[in-house]
Amino acid sequence: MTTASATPLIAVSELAARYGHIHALHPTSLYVAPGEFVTILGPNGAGKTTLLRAITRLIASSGHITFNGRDVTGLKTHQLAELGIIMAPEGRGLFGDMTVRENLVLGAFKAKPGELSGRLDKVFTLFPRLHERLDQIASSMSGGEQQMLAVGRALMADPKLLILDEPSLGLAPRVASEILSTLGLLNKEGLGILLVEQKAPLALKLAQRVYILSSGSIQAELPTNQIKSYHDLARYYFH
Amino acid sequence: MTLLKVRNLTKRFDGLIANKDINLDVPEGSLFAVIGPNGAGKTTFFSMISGFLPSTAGTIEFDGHDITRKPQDQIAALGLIRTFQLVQLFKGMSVAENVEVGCHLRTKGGVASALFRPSWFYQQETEVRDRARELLDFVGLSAQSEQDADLLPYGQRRLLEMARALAAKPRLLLLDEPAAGLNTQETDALALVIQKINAQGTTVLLIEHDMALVTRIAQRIAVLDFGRKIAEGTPDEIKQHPDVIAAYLGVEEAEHA
Amino acid sequence: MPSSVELIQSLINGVGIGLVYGLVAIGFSVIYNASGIVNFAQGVFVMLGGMFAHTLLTTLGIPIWLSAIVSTIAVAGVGILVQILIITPMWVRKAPLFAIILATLAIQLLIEQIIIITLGDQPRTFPSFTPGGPLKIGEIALGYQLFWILGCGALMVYALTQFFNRTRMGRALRACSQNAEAAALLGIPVNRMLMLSFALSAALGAVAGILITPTQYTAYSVGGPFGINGFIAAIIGGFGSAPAALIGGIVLGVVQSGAIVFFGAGFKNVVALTVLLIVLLFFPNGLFGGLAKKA
Amino acid sequence: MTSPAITSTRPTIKFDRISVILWIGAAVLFAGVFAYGGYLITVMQLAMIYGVFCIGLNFFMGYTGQASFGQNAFAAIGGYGTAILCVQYNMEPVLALVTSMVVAGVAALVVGYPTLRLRGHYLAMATFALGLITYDISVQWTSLTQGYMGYAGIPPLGIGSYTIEDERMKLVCLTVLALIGLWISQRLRNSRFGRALRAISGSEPGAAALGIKISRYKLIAFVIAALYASASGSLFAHTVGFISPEVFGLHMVVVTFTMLYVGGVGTIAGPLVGAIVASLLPEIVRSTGRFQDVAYAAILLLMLIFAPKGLYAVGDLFRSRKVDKPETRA
Repeated sequence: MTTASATPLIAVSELAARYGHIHALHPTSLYVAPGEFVTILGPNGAGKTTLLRAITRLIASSGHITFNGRDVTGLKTHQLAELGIIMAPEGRGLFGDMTVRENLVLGAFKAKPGELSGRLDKVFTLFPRLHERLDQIASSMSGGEQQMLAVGRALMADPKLLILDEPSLGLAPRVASEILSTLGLLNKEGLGILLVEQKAPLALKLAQRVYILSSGSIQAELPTNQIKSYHDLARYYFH
Repeated sequence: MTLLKVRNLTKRFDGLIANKDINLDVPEGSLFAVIGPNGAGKTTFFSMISGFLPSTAGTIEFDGHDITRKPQDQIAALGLIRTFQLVQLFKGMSVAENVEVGCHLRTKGGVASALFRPSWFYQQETEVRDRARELLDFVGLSAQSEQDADLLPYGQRRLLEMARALAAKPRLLLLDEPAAGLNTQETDALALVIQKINAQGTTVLLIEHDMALVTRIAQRIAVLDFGRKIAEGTPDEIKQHPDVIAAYLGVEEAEHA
Repeated sequence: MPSSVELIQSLINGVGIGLVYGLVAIGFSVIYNASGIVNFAQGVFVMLGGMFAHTLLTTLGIPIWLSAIVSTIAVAGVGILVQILIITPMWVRKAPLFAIILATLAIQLLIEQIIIITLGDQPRTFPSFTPGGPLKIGEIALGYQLFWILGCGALMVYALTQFFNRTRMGRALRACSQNAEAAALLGIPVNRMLMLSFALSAALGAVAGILITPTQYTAYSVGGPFGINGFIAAIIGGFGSAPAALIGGIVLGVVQSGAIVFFGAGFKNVVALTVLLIVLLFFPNGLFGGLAKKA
Repeated sequence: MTSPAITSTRPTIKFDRISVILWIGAAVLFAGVFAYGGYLITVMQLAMIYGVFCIGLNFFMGYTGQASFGQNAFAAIGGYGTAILCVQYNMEPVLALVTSMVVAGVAALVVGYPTLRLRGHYLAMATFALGLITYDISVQWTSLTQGYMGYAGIPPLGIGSYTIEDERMKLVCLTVLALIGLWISQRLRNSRFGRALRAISGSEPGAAALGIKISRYKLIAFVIAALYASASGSLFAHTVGFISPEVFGLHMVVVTFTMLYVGGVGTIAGPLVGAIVASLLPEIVRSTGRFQDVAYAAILLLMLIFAPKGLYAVGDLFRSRKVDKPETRA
């Protein structure tokens, strides 16, 4: 592993998880350097979602996790969130019966009252559409708007590391690339991002480094500038 | 001869269109695959065919019978048997018993015969057990036949579910992402079993995202994306199809290619 | 046929007791929404509220308003204990549904027996919060306590609605009920929220018990009937919002009171349970559809 | 009938070490109770009666995987049917028992058809309501049930002029009946019918995909459970000679669920084992005097917390999986 000289933002070692008797994730190690944009690619059913759920401790998992050099292995999901590890989960995880405003405010659950308006303004700059829909019920919005809300809500928590699970799922290509380019913008401001995606080109444009996950373990780790054409990747999909 | 005939099948959930005007003809005896990326509507499509989800519009015809919106057990009785993406084994029953349940449609008897046990009861039980043994042999699980089904490793659960479905002697076997969560060896073992099933005359309709598996074993492939059928053809045609590559690798692929 | 005065009188009483059912129903919904558990022991919180308040009031001579507050807090504490000691351990061990239901029934049995041993098995009551009455409107008599029930009930529902919609904790609790995983990913401590939901629903039960005791009586055994009626009210209301549960309670209270007039006191539960079955079979999502959203 | 098929039929009872110890224990217990006599005989009589109830409950909950908190309603039909037919109409006890079972079965069919569409908590609650309604009716419909007073002077079981009066003989008779009940339930379990029920319990979608008519099978299982409940209600009436609404009240629900839980839901001998153990438990905690019920509830809660899947599941921890293959050991 080409460990960066600086302390990684997050480093996961030998993380493994199982559902009952099924090994959904074989021991896996990966890291994200501060300010880095890392993408995990892999076909359907490769264990990408399981990996993210194991990192955020939504499922019981073995292995070690350090965050900013600190051992956070024993912490629970909400404690990791307090440290700044924020995930927008698969399927967006919105509070569907609540308004856009309520969803956003809940994102800043740990914020001090004074910080709220500043964070809201920042989210509205990135996603002006959320500002227009402030009092709409979340579940009544279009898929793209819901995904914006999911990302916006995660940003309200002031993440140090933003984890996203297939934000493009079910979205029209134009909307998906709009959301992903916003992520690129955030990364340029120094936010560490770990993105799981199935559709390669969008994610490759943004990421500095790519892990390829298949059958529950990491098959390859590549800097994106070494991927010459998407046909290099296609073999992981079509063999 | 066409065994399964799907016409303009459509499904809407609260305004969201999951399937839109899908047409499909599965010839008798074929090994047919439906592929597509995550969220393309494959499982919705499957659930409508097998009666687990009512369709919004369109018709489904199986072996000359109209099965649109028919209850699951009636569809199964016609010989259309499905498996599940999340394996639905019968917890608390042994591996062999799971397969014995599969014989339900091909056997008879209720409370009275169970209680009074006429001689045909014993004969039928023997047949059921023999059939289960045979099928477990076929998928390679005979060594585990007395184990609790929930103790099986994942790959073997898939095989068991398949053996169980075969016990119902299906005309058409629907397999919902049979390779999901399997490792390479398990996938290979599974591919062999599917090919053997097909070679013995059972029509197989397979939903799968593992392109490698599908292109290897399927005779014909249909591709779904955003709930629509975007392509259909032989594996080689599908591999070259620009829309298919775009659907799997993303929209900009077309520019790069 | 009953006279119209008799009928109106009983319907008014029905509204009073219905409000109490409604409070219990809200208690059911709060826990169910936060955890998916139906706490069949909800009724004992009603019983404990009345018993504690009575003890503080008559044995220790503490004024009624202070007795009420102290008892409510104490019962909320009992609720938290139930959650920490029994519900969470079973939850963590993935106990089957029937085991959890059986456990909540056992909790009811246990608490009832502890009350018999410590406070005795005699029914008891305490006077209406304000002396005097009843207020006469023509031939119809309205006890002062009825106004307390109406006032406090309305106040509680208002306060709850404000809590759920306006406060950080209330919103977090709603968030947990809609998507506990997403809530945890935003830093909301889900288990502590579950504890809060037990405290809240126990407190609601206690308030209901304190309010209703002056109009009838309390004893170790009143928990069962209140729990069942509260659950029926929750089903009618559809486990959704606090106002819906309250309306469910009032519907039930009025129907029961009417049934007493027409069929006699003995059949009030038969009528209530028949209402429950009808609602379950014909409106599986509750009259206000709250359950549909959970599914 | 000793065809090869019979020898290859899967054994209904697994002869592993724990089962053997259990059966020996039961035999010793019975011998002891028999010799000691007195109050323990009554305890064991009741255990057998509850055992019959639990075998039926196990059929519905354990094999079919559906929760019913209202089987006491059918026990009440059995108990009151027997009492009314015997006391008011001088019917033969056995005939009264069978007639009541028919009534209970029809009632289950009528009630179960709409109710069994519900699932989980809602099925539990709806059935719970059925039990409570039956209780209230048995209290209120005094012209039929004599209200709280109940029925006394119900004759003991017997045929014609021969009646079983001796307490020891009653126990033997009840034990034989309970074992026959268990045997019948085993025959039903180990058949195409029983397999379909257990498949429904394991996975409803899986069962439906194989052509099993789920609602019909659930309804049949519900009726069978009601027949057992009714029989146990009648047996109670004949054995004790007296019934009142309290006998079939909420208490019966908690007690029978405890028994089934203790014995192990879905296991073969669980209902009977649980009925015996849970009947003896209050006798053991009786020494705690007025804390008896507290102790009972506390023990139950501790068991539920630490062995949420039943005490049988604790036994499973000590059981080697290979022992599940009796044929190779024989």
